[in-house]
Amino acid sequence: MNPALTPEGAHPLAATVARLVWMLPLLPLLGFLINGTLAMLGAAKVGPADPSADGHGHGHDDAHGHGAAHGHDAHGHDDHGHPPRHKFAGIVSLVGPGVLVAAFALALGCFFAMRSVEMEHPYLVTLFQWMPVGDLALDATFLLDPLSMVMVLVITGVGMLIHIFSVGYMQDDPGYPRYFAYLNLFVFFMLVLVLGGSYPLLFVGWEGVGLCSYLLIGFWFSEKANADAGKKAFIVNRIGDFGFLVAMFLMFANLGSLDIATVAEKAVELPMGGAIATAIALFLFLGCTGKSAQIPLYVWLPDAMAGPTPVSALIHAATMVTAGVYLVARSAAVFSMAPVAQLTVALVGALTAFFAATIGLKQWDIKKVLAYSTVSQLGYMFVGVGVGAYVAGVFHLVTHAFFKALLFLGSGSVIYVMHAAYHATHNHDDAQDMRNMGGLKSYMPVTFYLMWTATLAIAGIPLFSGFFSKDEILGSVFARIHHSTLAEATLLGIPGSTVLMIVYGLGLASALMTAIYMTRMMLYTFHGPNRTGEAERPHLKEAPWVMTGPLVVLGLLAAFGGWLNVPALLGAIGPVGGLEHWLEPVVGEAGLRTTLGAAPHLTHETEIVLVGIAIAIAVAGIAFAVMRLKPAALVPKKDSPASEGIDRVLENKYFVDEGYDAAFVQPTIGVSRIVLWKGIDAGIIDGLFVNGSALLARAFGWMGSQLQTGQVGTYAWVLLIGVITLLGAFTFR
Amino acid sequence: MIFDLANPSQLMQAFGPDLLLMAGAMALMLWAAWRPESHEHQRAVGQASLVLIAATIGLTLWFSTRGLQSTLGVIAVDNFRWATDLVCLLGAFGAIALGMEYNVRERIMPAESHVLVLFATAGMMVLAAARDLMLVFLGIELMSVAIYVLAGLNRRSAKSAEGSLKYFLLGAFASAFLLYGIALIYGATGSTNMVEIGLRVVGGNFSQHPMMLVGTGLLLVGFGFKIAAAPFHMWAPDVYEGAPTPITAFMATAVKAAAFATFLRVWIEALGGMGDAWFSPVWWLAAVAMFVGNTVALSQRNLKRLLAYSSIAHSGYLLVAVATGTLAGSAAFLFYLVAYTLASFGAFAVVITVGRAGDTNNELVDYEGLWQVRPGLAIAMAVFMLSLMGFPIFGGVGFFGKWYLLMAAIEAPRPLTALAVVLVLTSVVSAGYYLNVVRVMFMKPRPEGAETPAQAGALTRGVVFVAVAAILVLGVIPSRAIGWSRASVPRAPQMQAAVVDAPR
Amino acid sequence: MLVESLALSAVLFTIGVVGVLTRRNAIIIFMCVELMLNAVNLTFVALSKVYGATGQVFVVFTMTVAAAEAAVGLAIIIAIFRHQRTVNLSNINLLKG
Amino acid sequence: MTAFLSSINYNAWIVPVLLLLPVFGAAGLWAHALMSAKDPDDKRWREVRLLAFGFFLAEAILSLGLWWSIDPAAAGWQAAVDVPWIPQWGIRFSVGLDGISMTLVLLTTLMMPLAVLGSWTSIRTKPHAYYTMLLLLTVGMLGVFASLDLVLFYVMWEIMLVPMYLIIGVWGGERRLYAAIKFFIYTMIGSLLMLVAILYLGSEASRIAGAPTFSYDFILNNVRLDPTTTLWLFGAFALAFAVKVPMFPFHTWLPDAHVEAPTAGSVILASIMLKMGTFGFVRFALPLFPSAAMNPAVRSFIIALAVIGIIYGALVALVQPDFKKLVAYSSVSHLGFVMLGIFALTTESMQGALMVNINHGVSTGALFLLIGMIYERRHTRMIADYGGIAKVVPIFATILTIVCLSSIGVPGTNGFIGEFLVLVGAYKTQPIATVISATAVIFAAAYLLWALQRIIYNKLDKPANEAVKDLNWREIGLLVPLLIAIVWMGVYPKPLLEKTEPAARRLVTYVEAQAGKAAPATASNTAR
Repeated sequence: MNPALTPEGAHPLAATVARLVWMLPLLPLLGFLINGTLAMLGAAKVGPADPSADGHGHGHDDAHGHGAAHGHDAHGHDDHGHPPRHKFAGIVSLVGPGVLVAAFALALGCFFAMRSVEMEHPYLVTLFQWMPVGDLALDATFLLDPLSMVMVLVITGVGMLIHIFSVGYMQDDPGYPRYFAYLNLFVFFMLVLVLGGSYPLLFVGWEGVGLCSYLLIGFWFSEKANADAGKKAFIVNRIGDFGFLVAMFLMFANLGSLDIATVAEKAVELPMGGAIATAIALFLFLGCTGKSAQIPLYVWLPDAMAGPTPVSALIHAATMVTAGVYLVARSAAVFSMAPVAQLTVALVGALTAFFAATIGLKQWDIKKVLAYSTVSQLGYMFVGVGVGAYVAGVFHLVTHAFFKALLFLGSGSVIYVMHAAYHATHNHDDAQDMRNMGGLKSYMPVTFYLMWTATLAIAGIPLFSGFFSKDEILGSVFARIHHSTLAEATLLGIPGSTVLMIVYGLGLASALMTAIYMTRMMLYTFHGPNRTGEAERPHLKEAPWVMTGPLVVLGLLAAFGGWLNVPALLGAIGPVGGLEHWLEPVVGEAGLRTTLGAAPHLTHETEIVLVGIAIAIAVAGIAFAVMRLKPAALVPKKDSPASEGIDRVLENKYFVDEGYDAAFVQPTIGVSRIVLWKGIDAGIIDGLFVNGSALLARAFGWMGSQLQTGQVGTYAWVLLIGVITLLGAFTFR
Repeated sequence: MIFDLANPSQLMQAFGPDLLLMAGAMALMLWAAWRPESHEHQRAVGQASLVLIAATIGLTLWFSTRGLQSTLGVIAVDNFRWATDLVCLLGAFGAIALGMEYNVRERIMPAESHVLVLFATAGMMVLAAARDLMLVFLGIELMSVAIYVLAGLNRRSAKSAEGSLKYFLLGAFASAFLLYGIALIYGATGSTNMVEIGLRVVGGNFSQHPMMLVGTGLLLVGFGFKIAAAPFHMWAPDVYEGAPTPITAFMATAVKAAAFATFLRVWIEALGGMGDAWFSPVWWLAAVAMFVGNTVALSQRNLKRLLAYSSIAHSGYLLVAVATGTLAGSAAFLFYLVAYTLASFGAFAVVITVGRAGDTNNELVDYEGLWQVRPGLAIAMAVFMLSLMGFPIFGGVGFFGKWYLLMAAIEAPRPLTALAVVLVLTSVVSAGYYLNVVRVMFMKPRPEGAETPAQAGALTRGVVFVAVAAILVLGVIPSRAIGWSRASVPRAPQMQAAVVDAPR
Repeated sequence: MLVESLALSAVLFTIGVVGVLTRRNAIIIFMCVELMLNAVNLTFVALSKVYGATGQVFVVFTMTVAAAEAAVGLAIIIAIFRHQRTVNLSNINLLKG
Repeated sequence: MTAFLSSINYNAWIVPVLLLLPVFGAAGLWAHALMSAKDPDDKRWREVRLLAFGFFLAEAILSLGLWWSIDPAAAGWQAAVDVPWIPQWGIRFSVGLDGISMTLVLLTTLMMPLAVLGSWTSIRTKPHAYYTMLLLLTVGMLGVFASLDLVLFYVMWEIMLVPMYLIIGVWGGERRLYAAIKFFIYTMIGSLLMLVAILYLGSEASRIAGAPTFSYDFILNNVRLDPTTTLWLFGAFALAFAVKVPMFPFHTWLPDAHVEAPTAGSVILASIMLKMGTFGFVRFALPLFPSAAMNPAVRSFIIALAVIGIIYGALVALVQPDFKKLVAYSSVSHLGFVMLGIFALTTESMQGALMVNINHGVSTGALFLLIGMIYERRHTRMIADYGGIAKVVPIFATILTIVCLSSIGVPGTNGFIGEFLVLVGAYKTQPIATVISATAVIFAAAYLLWALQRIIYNKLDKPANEAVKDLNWREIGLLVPLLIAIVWMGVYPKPLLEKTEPAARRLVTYVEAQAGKAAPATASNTAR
């Protein structure tokens, strides 16, 4: 860390509770350690001293029972009767959410401390020297500034709610402590990610959350599909991480440091729009496309729904997947020096938003709908941070965390209930397919209302949180079509302003589709007749309070989260631009650079028109869905015919997975096996050179021994040939 | 003391150890023939021979410590001679020691067998001493004629007879070349004395003299045959296989040592000035011997044959020392010779132990799983193999032998770096068969029903033990042996001044 | 005269070599070797005209050695004949490879 | 601690003692073998493994003091002992350590007892010989790291071969005979050429010194040869080391040797013996021949091989059906990183390379131990024979997962630190190679996670796996130190980095300066 920049002891926050910022990640880590230990204690049965003495004995039924995991979401089909709760369930229920509560309280403390002091510089807390190597003086430093504060609040706040929800959702799972251990670990890494004071430390969190995501997606690992999904998530993320790594190499080689503050400081000295800044930004963005599921690396996120639903809510909606957005905002200085990269970010974001939304239109699995919705919304956020409207992007990140967490948890309760119903009747139908739902509003009214709140928020109905953030993003794009570095740059020969117009158009189109598919989901799930089954219907009832409680809190946030950053246009309803001011020290300068020093300016009229269009689109989408879709006509999954044409393409997600498999995965494996291993390794190197040279030596030996005929005549001849050769060598030198 | 070799009585004195051995051998010959053939008699003569050899060794050692010198004459009185004598005498001692027990097993009755070893040794000592080509020829023939007979010692064995015949016919054939070579050199230089030849070679322009060139070439053929360097090696595998194993060991070590010693002396003392002429032929001879010996050994399944090819390869290694043409090379040669003799003798002693009556059980398959039944024997054999391979510590002194050779090669005035590379690469090939022996002994299971080799006699065990101990001890502390080899390079009187390359 | 003698001995030597190479009977081969030795003896004798008695001394040695070799050689040939009932070398190849 | 160590004059005797103790150990085992010949096999076997473990433990405990007693910043050799061995040839028993070799010595002494514990119950045939071989192996390995005389180094280098040959060949798997001989001859080709090069260097040094010498320091400081010769000598050294590393395309002995060796053999091969190759580059090939090593063509060539090794190893690992073979190929990939780090020649990359060295020793060692444990239970290494065993062996599964993550290089584990430092440092001088190498992070995840999934996840669908017992206390106990090391080095690598930093920095500066001096043309390449 640059000591001149942050005289640590002198920082105003050092005197406040914020000096305990290092405890923020440590609390969940502690939770992980406790829960992890309990998980091991619960599952493990230490083997005999001499394992080879008796390898195939019996008497392992209890171990088997302990480890028994489940085939599908929530509860396994094979366990008949009510399974006993885990023996450590009590303490785990206390520790798991408890550390999050504590962390959230601490985060709030930090937040208020931060509000109470004037801070010009981020607050840096160095724990220890990490990698002091050569020119690379990396420390384990936490960086607390308004941006990370926002993230910390979201993570601990939403995280806390989801932890509490999980107590109910996972209560009967045999892997209960393991689940909370992973979840705590995730929060730890997520906090490291947002608090990391250097890119490598950020990367630690970045990969750490990926790891937890891997573990949680594959939480019910006995099902191959789940394990596959986890692995896919990790590997796809690694592709992105490769980009992140290269970006760090570029930073270190060209800027001489990997500290976030120093990089930001040095980046602005790079030539505007130069190759280095662009390369760094693009490689960083490659990292983001992995973590935040953007084209082309979005494919893992829908599969990630294999994990328990609260996990989907926490990791694959509210926090981890938004890390990419955070990274772009965090690296605002770099991005602002590379308009081409910014355009790329915005365009990719817009395309993703559009593309995912189309797929979302035709999904039947309730979680898949939400997954594609998440991908789509993440695209929105990238549009925001891409065009340099960092506040808008982060704003959408926050509101999205609220409403999407709510949607996922709501769907979680639905699945929980559905599952409980199917479980009670030993039915093996799909508890997540909307075709098996319908009419649930009467059985779970709380969930029903809360989810509608979130749906309206995501659709962009005015005064709900999503409306504000989405509108701000679209407005920002529009504002930058003229008079910004972006408009002046060109991307692949297309003028920046044109690109921005395309982005804007795509944004509007996605907004429309968002409204449609969300309404569709709501209609099919909660409205119309119930299709669950006669026997199951009596078992449908609202989830317990420990699950609905967090939903209520999230519902409030989803509804009123927009007040965080009220646009000037609606100044009447609350304080204008709260988040904007809050984040100004972090991203303000970079944002201004994109807009050429002036605040983005739209005339009042234009703004009203834009807002009007947005509202119209949201309403139109909902109306279209309500009118066109007939929940009553739907039949349960097992009776549904296979879809055709464009429906089939959409339902199968454009066959992108299959395409990737055919284009990358299978060729890699095939080439590795046939060409590299069998061909080069076994064939050429081993066969030809290694064994070949051994064979050659043997062949010479064999020839020599064949010459050894046992006939004296031969020997004399050979001798004479030797004589002649020698004499020749002597006389004809 | 400086012997005046022109004075017959001093000449006799300078010949002391040789004369002792010859006289003793003749006496023993009479005694051996005196009694009817029996094992007891054979043993008694063997014991007497051992005593005689021990006495000769003592005398030689005594001579070697007296700092003797001589005037120019037919024989040399220098440490190189004593060192070679000692190697040959030790070889003879070992051969007789092994032979006494082997002969009982193979029912070889004639007590003369030991005496023939003594005669052969006498020839070797003549070779070691020879400073006149006439004595070289005489020594070689004295040695060879005895060996021809020894090779065919086992009258029950057709193989033994065949080996003997082959050795005899080809040996005589090669002797003729050697003799012709001597004649031509005599014709070119007018002398058969090495030192005189050497002086004339240095003085005159002989490197273009056709008679001299052909003579040198034929000399090389003759020596090449005796040391079994490819392509003059063809006899060796057959004879080694056919001959009684103790005699094979004797041939592989002592015969080779003596032939090499005189070869080296001729090359340094007489033909040192012909370096331009013989350098590349010797180079190639060394390379071919290493290559042929090591590759053909790969396809051998009989231990005796395998060791025969190994000895051909070792001739190649030793030829590297000859090719250096330096005194450092001679020191390296002696050192290597000791290392090689120990390992080779030990290996043959193991072959004798594992072998069974009728000279059978010598195939590689008979060694399978030896470790499980006779661990000590297997470990000893492994040490010999690794030593022959030139492996440090576990192969003991074998490594330092190679090391010395390589050092001499690299530091030669005409650097033999390429030959050194050939040496190490062919050593790699040699690992293919040496390690194969180790592998067979240690890693293969003992075949069902395979008989456990019987405990060998005390003498054989003694040979194995001494060889292992010497190899391992010298492999860790070789300094003393290095010192001896350096002090034992050939030193002709007139060369004292000409010595430019002090051996390291 | 010297040159002619040397040439003659060279020719004799070559004849001996050719004999060794072409014949299959052990005794004849041995005779050819003897011829080679004697050819060399001729060289020595011729050379001793130039260099003095050394060559002649050498010839005496050579002849002695040849005699010894003959004695041993014939014994060996008899030994092999006992086993193989032939002295034709084409049939004597137990040892090979 | 430092004061205590100096009060017992620790540095003066520790290295010879470490080298001699295993020899005494071997003698002790031999004595036991003779004395207990009449006892029942089972009793002998129990006694001998305890005895051997005692020696390894003593070795480990004795060596621990090195951590404090070696001052990494000091310029000269630490714990140096120098006595004549073969005076005529100027060969000396000259040993000493610096920060780099100290860490490797500790790695060796600490891994050995674990390796023994790992094969605690699996070796029952000829246990005396087995443990004797392990002890002798230790001498060679420690000797290689400590030698300061080229001949001593060579001797130590070679004597490792025979014990390893026997360990693989006698106690190994089905194709052990082929694997053992392949291992031996492969290694020997390289090392014998190095022998010639050592001799050549020694003879030059002796000429300059006027007395025979093979002293590393003397050669380093005085021998300057013409470019062509330097290139040849470098080639000879590099080949020996490249085989050991193993670099593509000299790697094919490794999969066979790893697969066929018994657990301890695989562990030692992976953890320690491969490090000798990279150590050789760091200690010998680079500083002795800086101009050759930094010759643009040579350097590019080696870096290209390293990069190929990284990617190739990873890709081939991807398709291995045998888990041990998979790990073997992953070693090729990891060691490629080390080579890249060394030849990129920046302080960061060099430090990273040394770090990867240690990391690989810990992680891959742990992997082989784990494979050995499960092999002992199920007698198969085929990935396809497992599946879903996390249910029945949760401890095993947890530890395997952590170790795999370390091997993948997930941040928070040691693997990340090393790879990251290598790449971030190497980018400065070798950007393209670095970017290509960085893709290995993807493949590493792919091959290890895929294998992990097929072993511990998925359905428990093979009846034979249902009765598999979990790890016992001994196995847990021996793995825990490794897990601690994995996390400790990942979270707080500073102590370790500090130990090697001065030496690494000196090396980089020295090689750059020398290479620049020798061949001005290369200056532009190495200057940053």
